[in-house]
Amino acid sequence: GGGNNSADGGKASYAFVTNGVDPFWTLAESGVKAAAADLQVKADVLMPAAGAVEQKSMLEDLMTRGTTGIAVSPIDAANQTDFLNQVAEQTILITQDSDAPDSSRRVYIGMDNYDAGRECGALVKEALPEGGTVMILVGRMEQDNARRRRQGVIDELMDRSHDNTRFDPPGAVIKGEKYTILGTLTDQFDRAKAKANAEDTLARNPDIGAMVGLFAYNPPLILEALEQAGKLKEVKVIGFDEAERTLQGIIDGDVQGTVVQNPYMYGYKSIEVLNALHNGTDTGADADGFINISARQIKKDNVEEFWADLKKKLGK
Amino acid sequence: MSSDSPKTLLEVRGIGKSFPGVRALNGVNLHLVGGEVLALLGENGAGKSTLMKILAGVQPADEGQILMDGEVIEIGGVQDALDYGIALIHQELNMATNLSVGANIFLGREPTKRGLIDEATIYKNSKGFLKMVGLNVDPNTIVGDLTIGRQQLVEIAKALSVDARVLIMDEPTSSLSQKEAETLFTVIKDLRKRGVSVIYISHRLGEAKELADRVSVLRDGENAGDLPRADINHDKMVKLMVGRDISQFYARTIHKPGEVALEVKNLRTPAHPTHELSFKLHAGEIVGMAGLVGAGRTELLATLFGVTPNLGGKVWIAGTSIDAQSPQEAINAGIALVPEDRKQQGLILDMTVRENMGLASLKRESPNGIFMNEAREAEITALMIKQMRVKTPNDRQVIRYLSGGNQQKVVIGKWLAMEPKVLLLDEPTRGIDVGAKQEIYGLMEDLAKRGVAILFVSSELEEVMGMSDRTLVMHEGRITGELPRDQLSEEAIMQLATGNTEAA
Amino acid sequence: MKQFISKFIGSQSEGAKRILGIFVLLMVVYIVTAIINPNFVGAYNQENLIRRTSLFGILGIGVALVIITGGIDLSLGSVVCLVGVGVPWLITDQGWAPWIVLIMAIVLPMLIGLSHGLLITKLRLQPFIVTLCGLLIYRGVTRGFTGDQTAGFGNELKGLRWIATGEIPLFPGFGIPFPAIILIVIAVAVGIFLNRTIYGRYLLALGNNEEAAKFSGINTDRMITLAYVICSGLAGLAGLLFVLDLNLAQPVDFGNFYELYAIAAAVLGGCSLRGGSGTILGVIIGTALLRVLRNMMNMAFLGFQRAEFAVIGAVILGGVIVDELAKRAVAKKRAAQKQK
Amino acid sequence: MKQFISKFIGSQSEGAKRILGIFVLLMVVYIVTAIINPNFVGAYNQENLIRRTSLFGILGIGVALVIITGGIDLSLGSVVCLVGVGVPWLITDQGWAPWIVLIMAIVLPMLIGLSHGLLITKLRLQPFIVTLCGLLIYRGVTRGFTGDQTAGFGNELKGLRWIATGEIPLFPGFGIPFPAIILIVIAVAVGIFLNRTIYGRYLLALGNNEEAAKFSGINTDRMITLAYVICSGLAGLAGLLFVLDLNLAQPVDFGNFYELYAIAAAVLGGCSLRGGSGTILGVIIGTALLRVLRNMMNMAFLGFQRAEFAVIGAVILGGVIVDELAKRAVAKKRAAQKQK
Ligand SMILES: Nc1ncnc2c1ncn2[C@@H]1O[C@H](COP(=O)(O)OP(=O)(O)OP(=O)(O)O)[C@@H](O)[C@H]1O
Ligand SMILES: Nc1ncnc2c1ncn2[C@@H]1O[C@H](COP(=O)(O)OP(=O)(O)OP(=O)(O)O)[C@@H](O)[C@H]1O
Ligand SMILES: [Mg+2]
Ligand SMILES: [Mg+2]
Repeated sequence: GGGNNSADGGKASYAFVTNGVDPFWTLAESGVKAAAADLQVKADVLMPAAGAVEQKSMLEDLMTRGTTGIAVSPIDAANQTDFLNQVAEQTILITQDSDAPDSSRRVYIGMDNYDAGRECGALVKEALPEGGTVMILVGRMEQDNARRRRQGVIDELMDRSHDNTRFDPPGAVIKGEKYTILGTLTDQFDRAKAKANAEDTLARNPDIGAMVGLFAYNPPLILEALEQAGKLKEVKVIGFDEAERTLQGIIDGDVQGTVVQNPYMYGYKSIEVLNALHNGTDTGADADGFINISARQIKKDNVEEFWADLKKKLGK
Repeated sequence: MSSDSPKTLLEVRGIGKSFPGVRALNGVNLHLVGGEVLALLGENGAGKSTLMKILAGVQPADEGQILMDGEVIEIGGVQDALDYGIALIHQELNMATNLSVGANIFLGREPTKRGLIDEATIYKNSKGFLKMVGLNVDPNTIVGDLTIGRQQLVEIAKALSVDARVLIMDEPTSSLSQKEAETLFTVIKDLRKRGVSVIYISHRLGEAKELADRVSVLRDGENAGDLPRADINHDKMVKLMVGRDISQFYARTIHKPGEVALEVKNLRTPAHPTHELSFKLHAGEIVGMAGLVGAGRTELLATLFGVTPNLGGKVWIAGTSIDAQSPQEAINAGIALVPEDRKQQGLILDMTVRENMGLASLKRESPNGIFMNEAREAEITALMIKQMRVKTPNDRQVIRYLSGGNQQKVVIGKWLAMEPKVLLLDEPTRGIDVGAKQEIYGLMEDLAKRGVAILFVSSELEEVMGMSDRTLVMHEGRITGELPRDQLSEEAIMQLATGNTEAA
Repeated sequence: MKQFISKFIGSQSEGAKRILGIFVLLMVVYIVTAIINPNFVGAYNQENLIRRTSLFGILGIGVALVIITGGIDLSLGSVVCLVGVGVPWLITDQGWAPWIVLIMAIVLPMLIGLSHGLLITKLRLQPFIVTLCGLLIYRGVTRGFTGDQTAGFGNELKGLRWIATGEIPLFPGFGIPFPAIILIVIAVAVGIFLNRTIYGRYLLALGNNEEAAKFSGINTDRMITLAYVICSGLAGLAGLLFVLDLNLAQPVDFGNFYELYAIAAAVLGGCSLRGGSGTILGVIIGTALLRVLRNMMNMAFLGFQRAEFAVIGAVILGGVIVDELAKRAVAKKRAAQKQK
Repeated sequence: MKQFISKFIGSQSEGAKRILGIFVLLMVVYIVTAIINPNFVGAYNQENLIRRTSLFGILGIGVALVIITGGIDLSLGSVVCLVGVGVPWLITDQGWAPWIVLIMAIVLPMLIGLSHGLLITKLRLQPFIVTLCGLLIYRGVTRGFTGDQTAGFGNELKGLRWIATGEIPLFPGFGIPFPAIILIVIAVAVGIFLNRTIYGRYLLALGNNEEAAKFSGINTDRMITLAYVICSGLAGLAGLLFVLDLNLAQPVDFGNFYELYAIAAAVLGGCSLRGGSGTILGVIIGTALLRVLRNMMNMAFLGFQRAEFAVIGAVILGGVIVDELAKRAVAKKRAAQKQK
């Protein structure tokens, strides 16, 4: 019964609140569960399926339950700051994946999506050393991580300086010396639309050089479209995250590479840090309360090792 | 009538109206004097309702003028007509069935107190109007819970509540029995005394004789002539309407009843769960069923047809016991029902004449129980249209656009096409013109000759007396008596229908 | 008093009967959750529940009026988005004067409702199509003009935001959230409108039988249009309150699916999609049920997060089935008694 | 031939007239897009369009039957999810034999439809409520049993996947995608069912007036239930084809909103939500319009991605308005001619 979950059960109880439902968060969930087992604490993962409104209700409800500590990935930090401060008054609050720098959260665990985007851009350069046309495919553009990733890709391909506040409006074609970014297509998480976007790209620009899929499901659907059009390997694919099909694609040589974060560590670390804060021990964060868990490139040379490790974490 | 020359209140000049494929009205003239009851007659589809709808602001005319008190007026909508003091009781029931009786009576004209509806006044006044029409229900009753006959009385009460100068009644008595009709006549005569003019449409010609100061007849959308009070008699009216004489109205030959086709023993219906009904029907016999509104006749037929549950008792068709839980089972056992409420139960309004006509016999006519036999459907439809003289541009006309009486003909045709063993008819000639009535009587006669057992409910005493070999009379859920043909008389039926069993 | 209530919830005794079932269901869910987690009945949680019910209830009341006419409004969620995103965007990003923006937030949705009403009554387009296009257009437009940027007030306009976040202290630790006051005012006003004024009567009549209403001299087109105007207007108000409460609104999903919640609440609360019936109290109870169910999942069944939808669906379906069976049993018993 | 077509699209001449408008709109969108970007008419793009229309068209045909009865099915998208996620999950993750899973994928949705139909006809629950609960339950259950994991076939089952991805080569560079064959078979079968069999006639009749249909001896309950069974069954089939095509399905949003697309296609194609009318050809044209519009945005208006919804909504709304006005003008002209 859920009743045991309330704080008065004696054991500390933590909650890990995501910004949506995604396999990415399922990996984080394994990390949460592993940490809970290691530390002998209770930890629940909550995934709001309906955006900011639902995330707010979840946090409110968690405070009502009397949760010891919460690790949250704010959907929109700038405007949630007030509310997050309220939460922080009631319980131990840290942020993960996405930060709320102006709030009184104690620690932020994550990485910079802009940097990750640049890593991704670097993979495009490897795939198309002579330059070429590129289409970016992504679920939504209004999510902070999507915006930064995309900007990172663009800035890297345009050889611009490192400035994570820059923003190129989508829609316009961005022409650099070697690379041309044709546009950014969004699908609002509709998988059929995501594949249709890849197909329409091929129909529109039959000679396209590369397609970059910024959300976990984008690269597999790009591969599907290419396979059905008979254009695998002809059009380069650069991905994000660790969908199985993407990893298989790297092994088969259909995908140049992918940039992975470490959601498992987000989960694990979050619980570890919450527990440390609860017990008053050291969290290992820097002066700004930042714990960096950086992204990295997975390519043909390290994919097998990465995949094996992933399977282990998922308990497969 | 008063001695000084009567003043024309309402006049209609050269009205024309067309619908796709139909010229409904063509240069029609009509005038109405204050305090006059004008009977407007005509065959089904002659254009009576169309003309009245134009006067009531429901439809615009294509051409022509309407004058009130000698001045040309524009009737742009229902509200305009009401403002001129013209109120219409529609041929088809049009009630908000979710609202109470009182709310319906005052719909669109609710009295208010401090901006809110004055329910107390509505209640009080409704009671008065309901009493006038002889309907004894609480004004707070939801209209949907009333039977058709009672709803029609509510419609009448509603029209009375409009302080109208011209009251148009389009077949107000089609679902009423003699007793309620007589109450209505008293009301109409009373209105006339108060100077209200009434346009009265009916296919019951006797009513015109009783009520009208003058008769005006339409034929095929044109004026066919008028009859002054002194000249009003059945034959003249019929002649004007159909353009020929119709004699020998009820051509009945007495049948020798055959085997028992339907036997009912101790049947109980949900409306009167404590009353047990028993009777028999023989092959080749036509049995009439009389009674006042709400006597339970419709309920009885509905229960036999499997629409409402049978609470006990047994039913046999040709000696085989059946327990129909649905119309489908009843049909399979050989029972057909022409329902009373054609709009709700009889017709698919948005389907064509042909589709409606064929609906019940689709399965029977299908070569393999799956595919439709459209050729056969067309054939049957053509036959029925001809036999019953249905006025329709073609068999692909959407039935919503047929006149009320022609719709009724299609409902009947649909069941005749089925060739049942037992035919139940609930007010079959409701709204049907004299000519067509005769056709239908002829069809009933033919069917009886072929051995079909017919039970027909009718509120028109004349018809019951003319058509039945035997008459059953109901009162408040009981069969109060049975009259063989030679004992039939208006008095005898009315005695039984009002529950006076000793007198019979 | 009893009479007043019956007047308020609707003249039809049907109405009261329909509501009873859903009300019992609400109570059952309430009590079960309270037993599993006593914090559920705590002041803080109750305030949250009241606030959420109030915001969604406003949407439900609006769409109930449209449903009573026999129509439907699928554009609610997008109107919520338009206003919810538009207001902070205009004030914070574009620097418009708040009072102008607030007037627009009231007027624009009503114009939207007007256009729906006119297209439906004058051009006789199907309400489903018209408001579906509305759903697409208003969201698309919002996304277009904001460039898909999240909008919010940041730390500004705390005073204004109090309309949604404030409360009227009742006793220590518990107050009535201000949106509840707004909901009550609207509910009473619409309740009186629907059941005590002639226009409400017209609405009920035309929803049941548009022709009969027309024949009674009622300007049905105007009444139907009015229903759409009120519905969109209330959606705009709700959108405003939502964004004042949340302080952030994303064009892409703000208000997503809210039309479905609102319609579901109305239908649960006794509105028939065929038109002609519905009670305001029922809509509020229906809304409360949906909110309490979601809260229940967080409060009592945290381990079943993923099956949340399944649980809510099963509870509602189970509830209406039991309700129907109970009604039948009662009817049967009465019939049996009558026979004696 | 002409007669055959008229038989197939519906006996009511109304039907043909309704379809005409939407067909003209489809053609206009088609031609405009082709002019802006000639690649639009390329074989590859046309194949894609045909495939997408086929998949969504199957959903639309199913829901059209339900709409014809005067009902609605909101659970479509969740049935797509249940099958689309369930099939790869059982085969790939759980190692079940494909043939067992495929039989389940056909049978289970039909049982779901059966339960909807029985609840609606026997317990007289509102279709909206029943299928809304279905929407919640099937998605919730799918999310529950898969633990929200994405499911897919990886590199397996290429043979089976050919059903969705394969094509029948017509001439070099262009083939008929196999799903189109499936759609045509279904459309012809359902079209014949609806317009040439007595059961189709029953369905149309009861959708118009259930009581009168009952009085005509039609087992309306059985017919309504049948419509829900077919609808859910086709949704299951579509779910299967979707996942075979996409090769991945995520429980949380697979098939989201598809019920709305399907209903919209049906309504655009001439189905009235009041029941009793609808044509299969219309549904397919409606589906095609929605798919072509989305494709148009990518092919011709890449810069307006964000306003995509707004553009689609505006085109549809504009289309139906023009259609309506045109019809009126024609009617007026005819009436004028007649008077002479
Ligand atoms: N809306 C309509 N569309 C098409 N035709 C119509 C419409 N209304 C009436 N008609 C046709 O106009 C003619 C006159 O109909 P109307 O209803 O006035 O006849 P009526 O004299 O009242 O007949 P009844 O005695 O059967 O009621 C009929 O042929 C009918 O089919
Ligand atoms: N839905 C209902 N609810 C309550 N009482 C009903 C209902 N339907 C019928 N009754 C009652 O059952 C009785 C029989 O009605 P029924 O319609 O069978 O009578 P009828 O003789 O055919 O008269 P009518 O001409 O009005 O149809 C009446 O007393 C009526 O009030
Ligand atoms: Mg008439
Ligand atoms: Mg009767």
